[in-house]
Amino acid sequence: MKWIIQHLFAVTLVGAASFGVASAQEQPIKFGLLQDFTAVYTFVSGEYNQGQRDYLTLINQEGGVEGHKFEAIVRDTGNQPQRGIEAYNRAKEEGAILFDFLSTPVSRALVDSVLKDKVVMITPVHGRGDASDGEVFHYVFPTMATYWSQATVLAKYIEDHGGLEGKRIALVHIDSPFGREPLPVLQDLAAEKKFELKAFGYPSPGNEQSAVWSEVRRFRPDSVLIWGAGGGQPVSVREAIRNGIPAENIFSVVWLAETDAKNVGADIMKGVKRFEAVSTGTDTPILQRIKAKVIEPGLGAGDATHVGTSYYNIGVATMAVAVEAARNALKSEGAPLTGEKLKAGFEQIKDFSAEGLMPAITITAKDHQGGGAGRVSQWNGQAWEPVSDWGSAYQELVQKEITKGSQAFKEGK
Amino acid sequence: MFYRIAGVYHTRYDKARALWPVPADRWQITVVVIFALAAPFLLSDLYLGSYALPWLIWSAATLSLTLLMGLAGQLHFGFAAVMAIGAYTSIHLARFGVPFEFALLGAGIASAAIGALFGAAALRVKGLYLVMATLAMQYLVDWVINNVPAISGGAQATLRTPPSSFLLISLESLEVRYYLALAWAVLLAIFFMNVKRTSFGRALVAIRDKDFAAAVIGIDPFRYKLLAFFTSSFVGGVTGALLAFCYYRAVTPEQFGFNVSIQLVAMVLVGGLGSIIGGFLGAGFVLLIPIILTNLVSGLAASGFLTVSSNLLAHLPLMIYGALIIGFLVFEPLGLAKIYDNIRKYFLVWPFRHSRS
Amino acid sequence: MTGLTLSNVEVIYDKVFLAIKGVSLEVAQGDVVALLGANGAGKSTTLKTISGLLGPERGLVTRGEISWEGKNILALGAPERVANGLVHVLEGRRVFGHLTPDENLVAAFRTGGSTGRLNELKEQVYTYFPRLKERYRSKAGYLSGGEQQMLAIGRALMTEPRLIMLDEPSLGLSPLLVEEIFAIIREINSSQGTSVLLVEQNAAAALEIVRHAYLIENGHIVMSGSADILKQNPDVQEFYLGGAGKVNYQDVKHYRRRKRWLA
Amino acid sequence: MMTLATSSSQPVLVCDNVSRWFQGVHALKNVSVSINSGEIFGLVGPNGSGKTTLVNAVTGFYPPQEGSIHFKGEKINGLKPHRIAERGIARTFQNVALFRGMSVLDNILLGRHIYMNPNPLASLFYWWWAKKEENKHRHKVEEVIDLLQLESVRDEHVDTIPLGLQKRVELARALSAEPQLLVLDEPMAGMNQEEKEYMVRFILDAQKALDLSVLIIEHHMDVVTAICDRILVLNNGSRIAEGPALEAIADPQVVEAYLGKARNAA
Amino acid sequence: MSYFIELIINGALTGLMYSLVAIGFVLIYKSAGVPNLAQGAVVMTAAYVVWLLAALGLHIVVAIILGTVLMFGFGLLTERLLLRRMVGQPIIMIVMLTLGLEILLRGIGPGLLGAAPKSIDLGIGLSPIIIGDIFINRAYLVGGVVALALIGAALLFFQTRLGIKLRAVSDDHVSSWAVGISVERAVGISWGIAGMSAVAAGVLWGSVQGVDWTLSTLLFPAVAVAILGGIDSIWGVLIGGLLVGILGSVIPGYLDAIVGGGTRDVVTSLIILLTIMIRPYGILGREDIERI
Repeated sequence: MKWIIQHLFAVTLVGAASFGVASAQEQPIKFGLLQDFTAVYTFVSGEYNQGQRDYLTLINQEGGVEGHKFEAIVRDTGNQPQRGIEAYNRAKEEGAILFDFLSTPVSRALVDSVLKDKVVMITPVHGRGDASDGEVFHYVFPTMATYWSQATVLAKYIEDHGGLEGKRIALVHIDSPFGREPLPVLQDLAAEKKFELKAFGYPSPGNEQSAVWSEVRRFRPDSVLIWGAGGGQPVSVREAIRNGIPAENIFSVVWLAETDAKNVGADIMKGVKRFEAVSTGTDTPILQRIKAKVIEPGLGAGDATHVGTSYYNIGVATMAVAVEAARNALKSEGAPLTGEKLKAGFEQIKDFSAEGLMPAITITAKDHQGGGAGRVSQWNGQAWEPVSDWGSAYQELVQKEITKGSQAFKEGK
Repeated sequence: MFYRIAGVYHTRYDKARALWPVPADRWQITVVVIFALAAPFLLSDLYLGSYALPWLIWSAATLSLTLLMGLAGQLHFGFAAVMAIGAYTSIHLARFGVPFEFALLGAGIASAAIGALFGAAALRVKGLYLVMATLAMQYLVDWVINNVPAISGGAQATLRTPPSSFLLISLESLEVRYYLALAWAVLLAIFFMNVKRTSFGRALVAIRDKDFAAAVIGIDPFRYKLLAFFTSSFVGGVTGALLAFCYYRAVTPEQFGFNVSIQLVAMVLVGGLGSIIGGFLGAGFVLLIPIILTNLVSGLAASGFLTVSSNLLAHLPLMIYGALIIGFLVFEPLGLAKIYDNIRKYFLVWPFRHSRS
Repeated sequence: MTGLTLSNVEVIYDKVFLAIKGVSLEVAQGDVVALLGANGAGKSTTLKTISGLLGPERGLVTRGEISWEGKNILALGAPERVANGLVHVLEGRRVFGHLTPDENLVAAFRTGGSTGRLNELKEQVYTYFPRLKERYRSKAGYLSGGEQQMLAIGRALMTEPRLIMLDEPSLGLSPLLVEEIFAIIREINSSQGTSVLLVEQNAAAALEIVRHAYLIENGHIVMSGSADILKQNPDVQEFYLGGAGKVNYQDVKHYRRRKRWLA
Repeated sequence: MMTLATSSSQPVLVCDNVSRWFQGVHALKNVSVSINSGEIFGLVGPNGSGKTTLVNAVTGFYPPQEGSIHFKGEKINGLKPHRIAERGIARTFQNVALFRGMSVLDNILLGRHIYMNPNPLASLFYWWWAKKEENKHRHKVEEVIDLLQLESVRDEHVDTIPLGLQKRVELARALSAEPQLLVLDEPMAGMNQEEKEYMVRFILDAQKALDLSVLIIEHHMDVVTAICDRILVLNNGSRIAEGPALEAIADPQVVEAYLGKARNAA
Repeated sequence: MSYFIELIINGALTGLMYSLVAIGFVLIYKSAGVPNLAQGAVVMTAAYVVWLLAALGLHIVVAIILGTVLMFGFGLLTERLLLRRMVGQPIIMIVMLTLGLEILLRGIGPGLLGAAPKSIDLGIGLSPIIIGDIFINRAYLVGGVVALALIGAALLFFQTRLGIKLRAVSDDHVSSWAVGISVERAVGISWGIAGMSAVAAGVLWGSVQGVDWTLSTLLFPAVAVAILGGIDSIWGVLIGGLLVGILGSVIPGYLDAIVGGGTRDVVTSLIILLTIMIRPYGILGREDIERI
């Protein structure tokens, strides 16, 4: 009775934060997964976050890392910097040492705070490309291929399968900083490899793109890169196919998943390719263990059918990297963990592939991206099938952009 | 009993027009001001930085907007764009090396100039059409910011505030920023109260109530509508700059998006159109309720009171928030200020039940 | 058969402002009754209470009873009261400005009524107000004040009322038009047997056509009786009819004796 | 200001051949009228005869498309309403046009607008700037409140007071602008005898105390004949009679178009 | 040249697709005087409802019919529970209420049914209709035809006795009550009809882009359509839709390459702005009759 009253009291005091903490004897390692579940990123955040939490549950089920358990602090920020800041400050006060916002505006708003507060922010597959420069962005870790690296991996694939020179490549993108992000790298590449690049922007959120595609068709591209997210992606694929562009020639940024295929029509989308940073499906050992130890006992954080989807697996991989960093940190720096120690742990990650879930990454104090590797996979009607090996491409071009961006950031100080 | 208005006599015109003619109100204000001044010593950094500080700045923004919507009756659904202009102007000026004080002034002027352009629509239409026109303008401003890298700050579209100081005091510490925001909010509140009791405010209200009758007593609707837009955009611009320098410490387009405009209108309405105390209450409500709800819902879920899917969990605050706004409009359209006023009136005439106004 | 009876009705606006304080009145079937009084005395509120239109103005009946043809109608909504034969012609000629006069009439006809009956009623209205027929194509908002008043009355007739309540039909109309409209009201009463409850400022004109009248001041009924008796009352004469003879406006005093409504 | 007028029967307002169309409707046809200083001038006619249109032409709402209007020798047609107000014409409206969100006092204070210098900075620095001005004009306004006996409702909200008082407040607002020409559009519409008498008293008082010229639209013929020096009768937008009140209403055309058989029914 | 023609044709069809959303907005405005800024969210809700019914195993046609009935009920309910209480409030309050409703719906739909995009399959082929060098979008063609049918039905409806009553209600609530029109029912019916039209919009748009919260952003072009055409004019929905669609297709078709960005929404905003500045009541809307 007293317990209930105490807890109710705590709730009404909005001290909801301090909840449940009192009962834990040992402080777990806390990760702040403060993401946008209700606005722009809903297409990914549900499955992504589910994967993250399931992986942490798995680790905890397996006894944690050297006896340390993990706890996820999950809050919705609604993609608003405002709420992101509050959630960040609160989670920080609760002791979180790693943050994943999965929202460009919130991440942007908090870059400075993270650097100042010396806690880790991971921006897997979505964050600003120049944050790969670990010497400027000490505490920011993209940990996976940034959009720049994704563009180069896709370009490399095109080059390997028919060459780039003299070809016409269309970049059809959502008209936002995210959509325009691959442009500089692709332009550099176009100059170097002598292909014709043309960018076509459609207004956000992209549910109507017909005029753009009439134009794209007349450009007669050999390949089309579609650079959007959420509802705009299936529209792009449909419009491309409708305008006579063979599915095989359509390449997408990482944000094209099973739901989109279902949306376009599983058969129609057959042949479309995308970049992937993490393999899909449940064949990998980690996913098998999640199924056995988390999903079957009913500890999963959401709908079991999501296990193994593209976004779910990306979520798993992000946490795999983070836990690996924590393991390194505990080993070399000792408990209790802090943001600084965790950073050191990240920078010790070497050839880590999460048991085959992702390409082997090596993070150094200089390179926080971890190599920028990925691969191209193709929709075969039921699933995504890899059509290339893990690897990175033209990292020197990417590096040029990284340096340019991080220099500008430095000067902004 | 609680408000002793019997025995309060005014022997001079300006006494009768004083801000708080009733002593009990003066006491309340004094207590609130003391609390506000002592806040940095009472609150933890989390509450000071993530609650009190943004609350003050958003209150200032709400007051700026309610000057326009409440007093002058000009609906504005693009006020975030006005604030964005202030924020971007100030940050570019500051990065250029202009002292912060002047950057603030510049922010106000730039916002006022462009804000007055918004007002041009108000000279043609009112009501719903003005809502639509300002919405469209918000969109245009957003588009320009997003598509001109020189404004938005290049590919990443993020501009960080350079280290600055106000009247030689560095803005690095949270307390200083809090006091700056407090000073601005208080200044705006006083300004607003003075506007309400002077000819300027009366002219604005006159135009809101009946523009033709205003014209016939010599008020130029054209001039005063523009002046209303100008003034409110000026203070809105400064508030935008303060938001950037004191709170976000960086500017990105999303901070001033379309939904922020909607939130501002919600703040004005939930607080109560044209009310000062409503400005503070409304800003607090709209700003803090979603945050509190999010924490509350996840707190409940974490302790096992609420067993629902995480997806629903995330959307629950959104639903409650929407329902709360609806509830307010349906049950107390005059907002929090009216609720406060009702309570005050109840005590004013206590122990009697009815008053006439 | 009994017509309309109000007993001891009390109305509060906005939960605080007591607008009428215990009004009782009666309109017998086929009768023509006037409710006279100064501005703000509660005349319009009384009518709105009867027709059920207090809601939009945040008014609430807090006490009393309204019975119509033997039935308490307080619980009914405005449209139900119209269906029961009570209709209210609002002050200020509020016609549907964007509809044509013809559509105005159609709009007021009850849902589900036969087309034959509709045309019959329309014809009847056009007989009373031939001017409306002439202008049946233009928008009602562009009609003159007098025509709008006629349309408002005609529209009310489309509901086949047994009691028609008119709020200030003479407001802002020229003497000639006032006369015309009052004549029609009288005719509607005599030819169709429709009861009439008339709210008027223009006491002199109203007392000419009604049989009974009530005087309302400050939310109280202060006097009632037949039109003839009221016309003779010295207070009524002084305060509502402008004295027995003509007033010399140049010499009107600033201070006046208090009224003593002791009839 | 008050020394200016009085000087015999010099015309204050001269309308010369004023015409106005509304979407093809010829609402005002070549109406000429001149109002002398210190005079109470009545404007009479059936509904839709163009009375309000004429007043709207004078006060600048619907400037005439033809003809000219001169006030104190200066051409005012084409000026915006607020400019005309600044030149000394004040008016009231048929349906009371008070500012409902304000108290009686604030409404009347607004009448002083043309003499004040409202600006946001003055408001900001209230204690050093606006306060002095506010109090100065407050004195003036209190005089008008006194004249029209509005002391008891001074602090009430305008929409809570009876219509009769509202009309008086509107008159007070017009008077506090110290106009030379006061335009009253049906000041007694919807009033009972008692209120009518009050209103007449106040109009006459104000006219004498402030030495005004008055242009009044009114349907109550008893009032018109009692207080107006001269009247103009309009019908269908054109003039059908003009002259001293009793003479003009005796005109058979006026009887036919306007008064009907019961002459003084109202 | 064929590029130009293709832009016009596809633009016109897109515009009609917008009209599908706009017609609900206009219907509610016309009868209740309420600018329903939640109409986008209502369209989203309708799409979720139909998706849910189809996911439960109903044939898509049955799902649409049942969904239409449900959305009619939803419209009635919205009026009953919310708008009825707002009668007589200033427009800003009502606008805000609809925005609150928008937030609520955006929470409920994705919250209960999942935020990831869902698909609705209408069985409309993806291959375009090809005339010479011009490709016409088959799904939009269907949408355009449905839009035309709805507009026609609405036009007929407003000539009926019930329709006239609805128009009377849009003019003046109090006098409508005074002559025995049940304003509540009339407004409720118009919300119901708007809910039904949302099914058409939601299903067609949902089949094109998938069902998720972004459907609610269709409000913006729909408002442009309504404003340009005249906010209370059914014919205006047709003309406004065609114009917004064509301008929003042709201008970006040539301008985007020059500016280097998606200008369609800029065009849409400018349409709203210019309409309001030049002719606030739109091409066919009624000019408010107001006298001093």
